[in-house]
Formats: sequence, structure tokens, C-alpha cells
Amino acid sequence: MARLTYLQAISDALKLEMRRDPNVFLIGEDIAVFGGAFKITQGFLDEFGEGRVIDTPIAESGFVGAACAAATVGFRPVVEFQFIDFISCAFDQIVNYAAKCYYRWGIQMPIVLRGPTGGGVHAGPFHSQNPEAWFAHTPGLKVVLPSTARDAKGLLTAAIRDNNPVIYLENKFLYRHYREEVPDGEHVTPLGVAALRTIGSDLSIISYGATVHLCVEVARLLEKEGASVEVVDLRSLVPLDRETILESVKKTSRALVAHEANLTAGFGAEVAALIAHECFDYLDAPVLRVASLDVPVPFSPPLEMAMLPSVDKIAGAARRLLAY
Amino acid sequence: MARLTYLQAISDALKLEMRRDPNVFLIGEDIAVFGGAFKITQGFLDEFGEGRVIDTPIAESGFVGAACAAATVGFRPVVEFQFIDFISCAFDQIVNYAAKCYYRWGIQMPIVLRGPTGGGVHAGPFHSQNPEAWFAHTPGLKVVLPSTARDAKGLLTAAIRDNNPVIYLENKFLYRHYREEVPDGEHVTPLGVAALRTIGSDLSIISYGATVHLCVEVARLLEKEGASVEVVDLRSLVPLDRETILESVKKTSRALVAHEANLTAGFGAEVAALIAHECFDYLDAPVLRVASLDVPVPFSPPLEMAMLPSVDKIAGAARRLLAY
Amino acid sequence: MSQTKPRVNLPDYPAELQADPRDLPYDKDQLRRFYEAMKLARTFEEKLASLYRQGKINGAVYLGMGQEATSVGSVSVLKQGDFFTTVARNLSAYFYKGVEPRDVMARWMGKDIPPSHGRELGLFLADIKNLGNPPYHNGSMASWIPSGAGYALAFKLRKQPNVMLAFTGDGATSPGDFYEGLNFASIHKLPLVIICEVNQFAYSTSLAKQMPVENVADRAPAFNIYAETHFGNDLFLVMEAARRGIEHARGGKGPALIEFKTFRQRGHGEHDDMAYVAPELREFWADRDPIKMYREWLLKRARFKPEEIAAIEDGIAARVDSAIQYAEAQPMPKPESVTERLFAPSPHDPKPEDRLNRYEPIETPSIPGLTASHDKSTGGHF
Amino acid sequence: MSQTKPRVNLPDYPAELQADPRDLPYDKDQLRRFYEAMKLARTFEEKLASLYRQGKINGAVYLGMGQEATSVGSVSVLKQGDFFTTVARNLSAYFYKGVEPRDVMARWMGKDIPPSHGRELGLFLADIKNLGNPPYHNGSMASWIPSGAGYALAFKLRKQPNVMLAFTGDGATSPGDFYEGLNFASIHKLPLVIICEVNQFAYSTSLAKQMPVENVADRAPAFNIYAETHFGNDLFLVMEAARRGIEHARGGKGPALIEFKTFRQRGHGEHDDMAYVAPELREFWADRDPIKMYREWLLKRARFKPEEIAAIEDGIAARVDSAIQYAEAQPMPKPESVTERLFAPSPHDPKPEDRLNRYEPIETPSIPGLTASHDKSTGGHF
Ligand SMILES: Cc1ncc(C[n+]2csc(CCOP(=O)(O)OP(=O)(O)O)c2C)c(N)n1
Ligand SMILES: Cc1ncc(C[n+]2csc(CCOP(=O)(O)OP(=O)(O)O)c2C)c(N)n1
Ligand SMILES: [Mg+2]
Ligand SMILES: [Mg+2]
Repeated sequence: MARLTYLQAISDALKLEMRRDPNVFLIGEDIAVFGGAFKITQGFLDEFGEGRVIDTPIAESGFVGAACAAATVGFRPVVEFQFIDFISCAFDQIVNYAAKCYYRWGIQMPIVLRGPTGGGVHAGPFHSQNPEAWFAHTPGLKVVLPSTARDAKGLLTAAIRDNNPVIYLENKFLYRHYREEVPDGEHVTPLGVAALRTIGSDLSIISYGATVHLCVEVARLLEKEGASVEVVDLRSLVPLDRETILESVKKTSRALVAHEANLTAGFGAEVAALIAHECFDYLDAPVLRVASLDVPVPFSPPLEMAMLPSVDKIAGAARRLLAY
Repeated sequence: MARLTYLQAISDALKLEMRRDPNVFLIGEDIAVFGGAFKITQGFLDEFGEGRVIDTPIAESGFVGAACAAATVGFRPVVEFQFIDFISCAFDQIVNYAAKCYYRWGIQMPIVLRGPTGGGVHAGPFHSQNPEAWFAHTPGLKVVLPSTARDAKGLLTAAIRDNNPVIYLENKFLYRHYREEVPDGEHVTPLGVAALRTIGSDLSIISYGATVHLCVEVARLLEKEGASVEVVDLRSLVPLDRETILESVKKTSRALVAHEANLTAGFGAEVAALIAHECFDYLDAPVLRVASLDVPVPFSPPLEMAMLPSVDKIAGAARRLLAY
Repeated sequence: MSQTKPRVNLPDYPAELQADPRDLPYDKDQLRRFYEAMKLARTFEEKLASLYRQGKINGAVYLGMGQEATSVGSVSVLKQGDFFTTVARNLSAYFYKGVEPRDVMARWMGKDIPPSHGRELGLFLADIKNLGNPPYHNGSMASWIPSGAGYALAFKLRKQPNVMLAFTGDGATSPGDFYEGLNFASIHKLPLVIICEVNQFAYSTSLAKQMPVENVADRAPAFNIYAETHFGNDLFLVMEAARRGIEHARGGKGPALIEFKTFRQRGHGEHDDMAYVAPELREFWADRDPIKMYREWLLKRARFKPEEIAAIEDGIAARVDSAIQYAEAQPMPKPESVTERLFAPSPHDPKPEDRLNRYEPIETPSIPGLTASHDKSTGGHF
Repeated sequence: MSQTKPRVNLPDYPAELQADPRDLPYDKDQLRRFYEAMKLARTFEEKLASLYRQGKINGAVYLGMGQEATSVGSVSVLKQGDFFTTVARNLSAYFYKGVEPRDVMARWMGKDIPPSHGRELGLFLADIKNLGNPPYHNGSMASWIPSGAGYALAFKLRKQPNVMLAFTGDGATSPGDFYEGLNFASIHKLPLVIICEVNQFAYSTSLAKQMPVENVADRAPAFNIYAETHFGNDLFLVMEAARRGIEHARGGKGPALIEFKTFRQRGHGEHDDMAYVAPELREFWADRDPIKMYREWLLKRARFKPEEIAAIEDGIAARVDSAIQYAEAQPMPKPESVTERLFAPSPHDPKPEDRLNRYEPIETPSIPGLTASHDKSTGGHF
């Protein structure tokens, strides 16, 4: 075990998988010479050479399409988006080529599309977005969002070994702000098993990605207020661990869903709808959602913080639920 | 009043708005000389000339970007996607330029992005998609889906006069299969007001687009079985007529949400989550959803029909709810 | 300046049927094989069109009539292990490669036939193992140029001496993907060969509305790519040019773009009456029909007897008829199968025991909201 | 062949400071105005960098140091009603056009300043009315080339004699949007002028990894576009070339692409130590710093006195200092305002009375599921 940041855990997973499997290669902007905008692949060029760490021109659609193709003939490309916002430029290749290939032809396409998501670092509307709902709504893609360094490593390892296209969404605030013990060597976290970050009996908070941290903080706050809160971290939206969600809500009878993406038609709606459907006879209160307000992510800190979910907002909703 | 197909109603709205406002122009592939893949703009080139009916190369991102820009300096462009599936190629311009322009700068961008959606005509995975949830999740875009010829005209008129980017999603099965009396001359249906297609007291079915027709058929079936079903047609997802949804469900205490897009993280999840939240104390049964199965739209009729929502599937869910 | 000037060669056919059979390395069987592939496609498509009009084919039908020489000529010079991808008008390429007409017909009818089992239209086929036809994205125009670059990259990374050949229409040279793919392929000197079939229209859109230059090959210098432009309805001319492009790419010199001027004899799809096409243009190209020309050449220059040709054609007609019978007899896919095969099984798919240790607490939650001045993380605020 | 060959002109500066002031149509005030805009941007950015390092600026900071001549030179030859868009390195263009440093500084600090009121980074400004700087999409590289074509289209449709000038980096010539935009603009002969600032890198990526040709202008013939390539750190050379491009476009001859070779003296952003840049390259371009060169020229050729220059520079330093003070004193936006101004009010926004007649029954629902053979609708199955 070593204490690694979330970012180092990602690097570690990439490096180990590249050593393990010669078919893994990396492709993206500024990942080779520069080591990536966030320095996740620093030193990789030296170790793996330019055939496996490929700097590209600014052409997301082009290099995603190329990597997808290579994935159908035995390679396992890992594509880096410099900021996930630019995934919109490759949207067609992802939703129409990657997502549908196996269904159409039975030819598998093991590719990981990864990049930094999320706000809270005052990077403005084009460097802060959270696109998971678009992809979770597109059949054929797996969607993974680690909240911890351990998971960042374990889930990325599983994603690279997965035989399907995986959208792997990192959180750029966590990159250098979260640090924990991470297992050395091989560490795999299967895609589709949620984690419990706290265990409780009065309220379930279902979340994923960086927002899980806010939820854990809320659980601690509310513990002091005498409430026992269970925080469910989905870890992947597709596949979705329905059992863990439903088990938890059936136990607590109260559910709150929280994420950083915009509220309307966010993945939280799916979780809330699922709970409302499957736990109808168990619920003692309506399912609430806390998410970003429905606007682009503004640059200025007071605006951005007002827009994003926060410990206060989640705690407020939790208290309303507990008092219902 | 004249009896028009859904398609003719769209043509009619376009023509009237072009006559009324010289700033309206059309742009897209094969819309001028050919009159559009579905012949919606047949004859327009003759009447309006090539400055206002612009054939483009196959370059969705390019002509969407160009039209968006023109919209910020007083034009009101209407962009046609030959099939809505290709909207993925213009995704970045839509979600990053169009959606965010007014919020960033206070400069309005009145543009309509329209095209044929939907399955049921055996056109395969790339000519059958329903992309509304992607855009409803992106703040700054209005999302409109007419289910009738009258609305096709009224909503398109409102969309063209709207000062914001509007994603206007037509249904290609309805184009030539649905026909009704449509008001002559100016006819405007405001964006954000749902319609009641049937009025009932036992169950609310909330739907939009072509699926509304299935729901109306279900209402008729169930009427014969003694149940009184209210069909709410949203007409637009953004803005969403929450009041009409909630009023209806508070009255009936049972809600079913139906749409043609894939189930997971579809807009139905948003509606179900809304109801589960706001009508918790009124509901006598869980909120159910019927939507397309979570796979790409397959070509072969038996597969496609198995994948799409149907009268049977919706009626089945409705009966379960009524019996709950 | 690192540009190669495209070579242009547009003889006024069919003034003379030029190739001398004595110069060609093909025996009679091989010459017959070319004819069979082209004529089989033509006959098949004529039948398909009438089935479509009878309401026996669902959806839309897109045909390649008039472009058989570009398809057959190009794939015929590929070598073992090379890849190719088609768009909508390359049925004859499939037939040349040995795809069975009866399977194609069954696909058009939505039957339960591999690899798509009714999920895809009849014109789309991917079969790497048996055919060297990898899956690419058929929906959006030019999306296969990036994927083409990807297959070429795979060859290069594996040091395989193969090329990736991608058919492309003129319209498909407008989307950004076309340029992103070419640029990537050229920077990395990948063995990608674009066979661009300029059939005068993209749906209804004429060349002048698609591009401000005369030839697609005029764009190749922008990517430092080898290019040639030719008349595309002469099978042997196609083969020669395609071979040069392929050998250029195979030689590690980077991509090649071979442009063929040809003509789409039918509408964009069978629903399209192509009223926008001038009669003179149709006539010009009808005179230069690739099958007609090749047939004449076989008779006049290669000493095929009329009876021989007639026998080939009868055989083809019978094959198409039996393809229809076969296809009609095949079962439709089972509705229940619709949700199958969405995700490929993977080594770490969750197992029941994975759910045992789900409790993994977060000791020190990390809460954003710092301004730059308060942020003490290493590596700066980002 | 409809290609125009790009003109290339890369003199070995600063061997000679070439322009003769007597040939130039500028009076002393005008020469001072050029200097002020460039030097103001330089001084402002130096300060901005140090504020960033002090943690007083949030997010990331991108600077244009070294590219002041391309910016100022290009916009200085625009006429009334012309439009221009910038990317990240054109602050001096804004200053030349009269944007107030204090407002830019306030924007960088996220203050409640129009038009973005804290929603955008300091480097992004759109103000059509006062500045001719229309909103375009700053997020994704090259996305402004389609929008540029759109503004040029608007001029053409309105028969306005104006041009749209779009700054672009070398990296931004790789995305598909660049080509889609150029193609559209050229087909329609739109008055779009691309000023391409080739500053040797796209982030850390060298030119050789971005493009397989030497010059961006080598790509112009692919779109039948007028192009020139020049050294970009000589203000007068920039003005001459930009003027030719602008007048070409204004004359209805279609787009122009003017390429300037220049250098990004800082990292991509201030977080980037640009370790990947060879020292010799830095030195080469340091010797050719556009402000240094222009300053020397003012002294040596245009008879500015050292005191005059010093006075200008003192004035600029004071202006930047007061800009910071002003900006710091401005209020931050109110958190509650975050949900405002998402949608523009529209004439048919729902009114209470619209909700009165919501009952609109569907008489004959239309149920899909027909196969082609059962479909009797007019116009075929589609
Ligand atoms: C991105 C995209 N936009 C639109 C379409 C619709 N479409 C299908 S084929 C076609 C014309 C293609 O023309 P070309 O590339 O010349 O091929 P051809 O049909 O002439 O063989 C169009 C516009 C598409 N498939 N993809
Ligand atoms: C589509 C897209 N991909 C990636 C980025 C991230 N990015 C921002 S600027 C930049 C480099 C731009 O290089 P260039 O166009 O040469 O401009 P310069 O920074 O040199 O002025 C990159 C990769 C982006 N903004 N858009
Ligand atoms: Mg064509
Ligand atoms: Mg650059």
C-alpha cells in the first residue's frame, strides 16, 4: 500500500496495465512529450515509446474514431480527453460507432475514453462539465465515475480489461486534493458494484463521483444530529448496481440522490425513478435530488459555488427528508 | 382549416414564417433543389430563392455553427438535419455554442434545429434515433416534440419566433401517416404548455411525440375496460409544464410515463422523478415507465417492434397500475 | 513545399476500349470473375429494386449501379490480410470477395443471418475474419476515415505489410472527419488508401455545391498525400490506379487518395426519382456504363463468345433468383433476441462475491470550493 | 486547377527594421497608438501572470506575449462594421479597439462586469455593438471557423460591405470544424478572413505532430482560398498582409487565410513551464520580439525620443496598476444571480390564459409498426 493521490492512482493503473498487456496504448493531446495536461502520463513516453503513447493533433473525432477501430482488431486503446468538455467533438464516433459496434456485428471494441470532469476549480463553462447522462442514455457504453483513489485505480484497471467501450470520468478537483492508501500492484474493482461509504439506517444518499465526498461529510454532520445515514457510491452508472440501491432504500425508507451534473434529466432522475418504482411500498418520504442548478458552469467562484451541489444543500435536503 | 398531414403542417409553418419575416432562412442538406429528403421544403427554393433556402455540403458542425452565428446578428435560421441521427456530428456546436451563448453574453441566438426522429419505419440504427434527453439535460436549449399536425405547425411557429435555440424534433412515421384539420394562417402554440389528449380520473399517462398516439389508443382500450385515463402530451420538455403534470397526477393518483427514446436516463426518468417527488402524498401506486428497450434501434421489423414501446406494453403497465 | 500534384487522366470513353489483353496478367477465368462480380451486383440490385417497389424490402434501398468497376477494380488488387470498408454502393466488391448473394438478400429482408442477425440493413456487413471487412461506422458520412486511419495504425503498430482501403463518396469528403482522418494518417504515414468515387452527386447535391475545387484530389496536397484522378468506369484503369495507391501506402509512404469519376445511375435511394439529374448527364454516363464497356471489351478484345457471356448471365440470373428463394425461406430473428449481445462478456464482470465487501469508507472527504489563493494542493490549482 | 499558390515571405529579422516611415500613411499619434496597444497588453499580462502566481486569479491564465504584432496589426486595418473574433492570445487587439484594461482585469477576477457578469473567463469577450466582436464558441478549438463563416454569410445576405476576421492558432487548424467552415465559406465566396497565428506549438505539440505540411497556407488551395504566409512579428508586414486578405474578402472573392509565423513566449497557460521548448527557439524569437522591434523602429526610424517612449510606458504601467485597483474594488456577482439570463424572453412565452384550452384530443391515433408491404401512406414508407 502507498498513499497516492487520485491522480497518481490513475497513473498507476495505466502504467501497470500497459506493462501487463502490449495491446494497451494511449492516445490524446499532449500526453506524450508533456505527460498530459494534468501530468497523468508523465514519464510514459520514456517507458513505453511513441508507438504506445501517441500525441495527436487537436482532432477528437479523428483520434477517437481511429482508436475505436484499433480496438476492434485486438488493441485496447485508452483515449485521453484533455478536458472532458471536448468529448462533444467526438460525440458521433462515440454514440454511433463505439456504442453500436458490438450490437450490430458482434465484434467487440475494448476502448476506454477518459478525461477530467467537474467544477469547483473555477475553470468556467468549457472546462467544468459533467457529461455522464448523455452516455448513460446511449445503450452500448459503460459509464464509470470513481470517487476515491483506490477506486480510480481499481475501476480503471477493470475498464481497460473490459471488452466494451467504457466512458471513464475522472474528477479534476480530486486529482490532487484526495489522497489515500491504494493497493500496490494489481487491483481490480469490478464495474457494476456500488460501494457503501457509510452505513446507516435512517436515510440513503445515493451518489457518485466527487459528490460522494460531500455526501460523506453530510453523513458525518447528521450523525452528530443523531441521524444514521448510508451513503451509496454507485461507482458506475452503466452497469448500475440496482440491488445495492434498492436494498439500502428498503432498509432506510428514505432516499436522496446527489450528483454534480445538472439536475434536469441528469442520471439522478434515473435513480430517483428507479427507487420510486421499486421501493414504492417502502418509502416514508419522497425521493429528493440535489444536483447542479440548470445553467452552464459559471467562472466566478460565488456563482460557481451557488450552482454546484454543496454540503449545505445536501444536508438541507437530508434534514427535510428525515423530518418528513 | 385544411386537412394536412403532419409533414404538410411543418411545411406550412415554415412557409408562413418565411413570408412573415425576411430574417428567417433555411439551411441544410438537399433542402433547396431537392426540397428535402422528406420533401418538407419542396417549392421553397422557387418562392424564396437560394439566399434563403441554402443547400449545404455534408458538414453538420459547419452549417450549424454558421447558422448559430447568423442568429446572433438578427437572422432566424432554421436548420434541417436530414435525419436527426446526424445531430451527433454537430453536438459540440449545439451544446457548447448555442446552449451557452445567451447565458455567457446576454446575446440571443434564435435558431431552430429540426429533423426527423424515431423508429417504426425499419430504417435501422442510424436513421431511427430519439436524442431529446441529451438536449433536455443541456441547460440553454429548448426541446420541442409535436405529436399532432396542429401542434407541429403551432409549435414550429413559436419555435421560430422564440429568441433561444430550440431543438424541434419531428417524428418521421407521423410525417405521412397522421393527418388532421390544421388552422390556416397564423397558428401559434406556446412552448411550455402541455396538452390533454384525453381527460380521465383513474390514471395519468404522461408522454410526448409519436408515443402520445399509442397512449391515446391505450386510453380508448382501457375506457372499454371501465377505466378513465388522462393522457398528458408534454409538447415540450424544456420548458416543462410541471403544473399540468402534477395537477393531473394529483387528480388521478396513478402515473405512467411513456416515450420512444431508450429507457435508461431518458426524459421519462425526469418526469417520474418529478412526480415521485412532488406527488408523493397523492400516489396510490408506483410511477411506471414504458420506453424503448436499452439497445440501438434494430432494422428487422420483429426486432424493432420488440424494442419500441407499443400499445400492448403501455396498456399492460397501465393495467398493472390500475390494479395496484 | 511538400505537395504532390495530383495526376489527372480523364480519357473520352468509350472512343476506344483501350486495354490490350495481351498486356494484362489475367487469364480467362480471372476476366470472367471480374465480369461475374460486376454483373451479379447489377442483376442483384435490379431485383432488389423491384422487390423494394413490391413492398418486400423494408426501410430504404441504396444501390451502386454504375459504379461496379471502381468497386471490383479496387478490391481486386488487394492482397491477403488487407482490409477494406465499403459505403452504400460497393455490393460488387463484396461479391468479388466471395460474399454470397443469398446472404445479402436475407440481410436485406431482415432475416436472422450473421453477423448482424437482422440488426442492420442489408448493405452493411462487417466480417474481419472471413473478409477483411472491419466494422466501421456506416451512419455518418466520412466517419470511416478516422476508423480507416485506425486500422492503418493497427497495421503499422504491428508492422504488418497490409493496407486499409476505404471507399468514399464525393459527398463524404465534406465532413470534418474526412480531414481529421487524413491528417492523422498522413502525420503518421499510415497505409490508408482512400478510393473516392465521385459519382457527381451527394444525394441531390451537385459537386459545385459541395466543394470549391474541381477534384477531390486537389485536396490531397493539403495533407501531403499521394493522389490521382481517373475515369472510374474502365475496370483496368481502376485496377492500375488503385494498385499504385495501394503500393504507395504499403511502401510506408503514407496514405493515398485515388479519385474515380463515375456516375450513380439510380437515385440516392430507390425512393428518389433523381429529377435533378440532367438527361444529358445520364446519357453521357449511360454510354460509359462500366459493365457494358467491359462486356464489349470481353467480346471484342478478349475473344469471349457471345454464348459464353450469355451463359454467365443466365447463371447469374439463376443465382439471384435462388438467392431470393433462399432468403425468403430464412427465419426472421426472434423478438426476444433484441436485448442480446449489447455488451461483450468481460473478465471482471461482477460476481456474487464482489458484493460482499461493499463497505469502503472514505476517511477524509475532499470538499471543493477553494479559491486559488486558498488552494494548497501540490501541482497548482488544477 | 483552381488553386491559388500561397505567397511565402519570411525575412530573417531583425537584420533590418524595414518599413520606411515616409512610405506609411500613419502620423505620430497613430504610431503611438500601435505601440500603446501592444505594450499595454504586454504589461497587463505580466501583471496578470504575477497575480495568478499570488493566487489572486482563479482558474487558469493564458497569455499572448510575443504575438502582439499579429493582433494589433490585423485589427488595425479593419473598417467600421467589420467583425473580429479572438482566441486566447489577442488581448492587444482588444486594447487597440478600445477595451478598457480595468474591465478586462475585473473579468479575470470574476467580477460582476458586463457582458458576462462573472460567467466567463477574463479572456473571453463578446460585444457586437460596441466592438464588432460577436459571440463565438471559445471552448472547442476551431469551432469559431463555422461561426466565422456564419457572420460572413450574414454580411453577404445583407449585402453589407464588411468582413469577418477570425484569429486562429496553428493547433486550431487540425479539428474538422476548421475545414467545414473554410469549405462552406469558399463555396459561398464569403468575406471571411482567417488570421492564423502559427506560434510553433499547440499546447506542447509541435507543428510536425500537428500537420504533414509546412505551412497552414499550404492547405488553402484545397479550399480554393487566397493565402499568404509571413513573418508575424513585424507590425507593418502584418498590416500589409492582413489588409490584402481583408480587401480580397471584401471584394467578394471569397475567404482569405493569412498565416503569420510567430512565437508564444510563455507556456500554454501560466501553469506550464514550457520545458518542451528548446532554448534556441526561445532565443531566436526573443531576438525578434515584436514589441522590442517596433520600439527600436520608433526610436531609430520614426524619430520617437527615448523620453517619449518612457512616458508612454510609465502611463501604461500606471494604467495597469489602476486597473487592478479598480478591478479589486468591483463587487463579485451575487450568488442568486446564477440562474438568471438562461433563456431570452420570447413573444410566445406561456401566459396563464394559454393553459385554459389544454384539451386537444387526437381523433385517430397513428400507430407505427407497419412493414413496407402494408404501408399505404402517400410518399412511400418514409
Ligand atoms: C453526417 C451525415 N449527414 C448526412 C447523411 C445523410 N446522407 C447519407 S448518404 C448522403 C450523400 C452521400 O453522398 P456521397 O458521399 O457522394 O455518396 P453517394 O451516395 O453519392 O455514393 C447523405 C447526405 C449522413 N449519412 N451522414
Ligand atoms: C476541441 C478542443 N480540444 C482541446 C482543447 C484544449 N486546448 C486548448 S488550447 C489548445 C492548444 C491550441 O493551440 P493553438 O491553436 O496553436 O493555439 P495557441 O494556444 O498556440 O495560441 C488545446 C489543445 C480545446 N480547447 N478544444
Ligand atoms: Mg456521390
Ligand atoms: Mg499555437
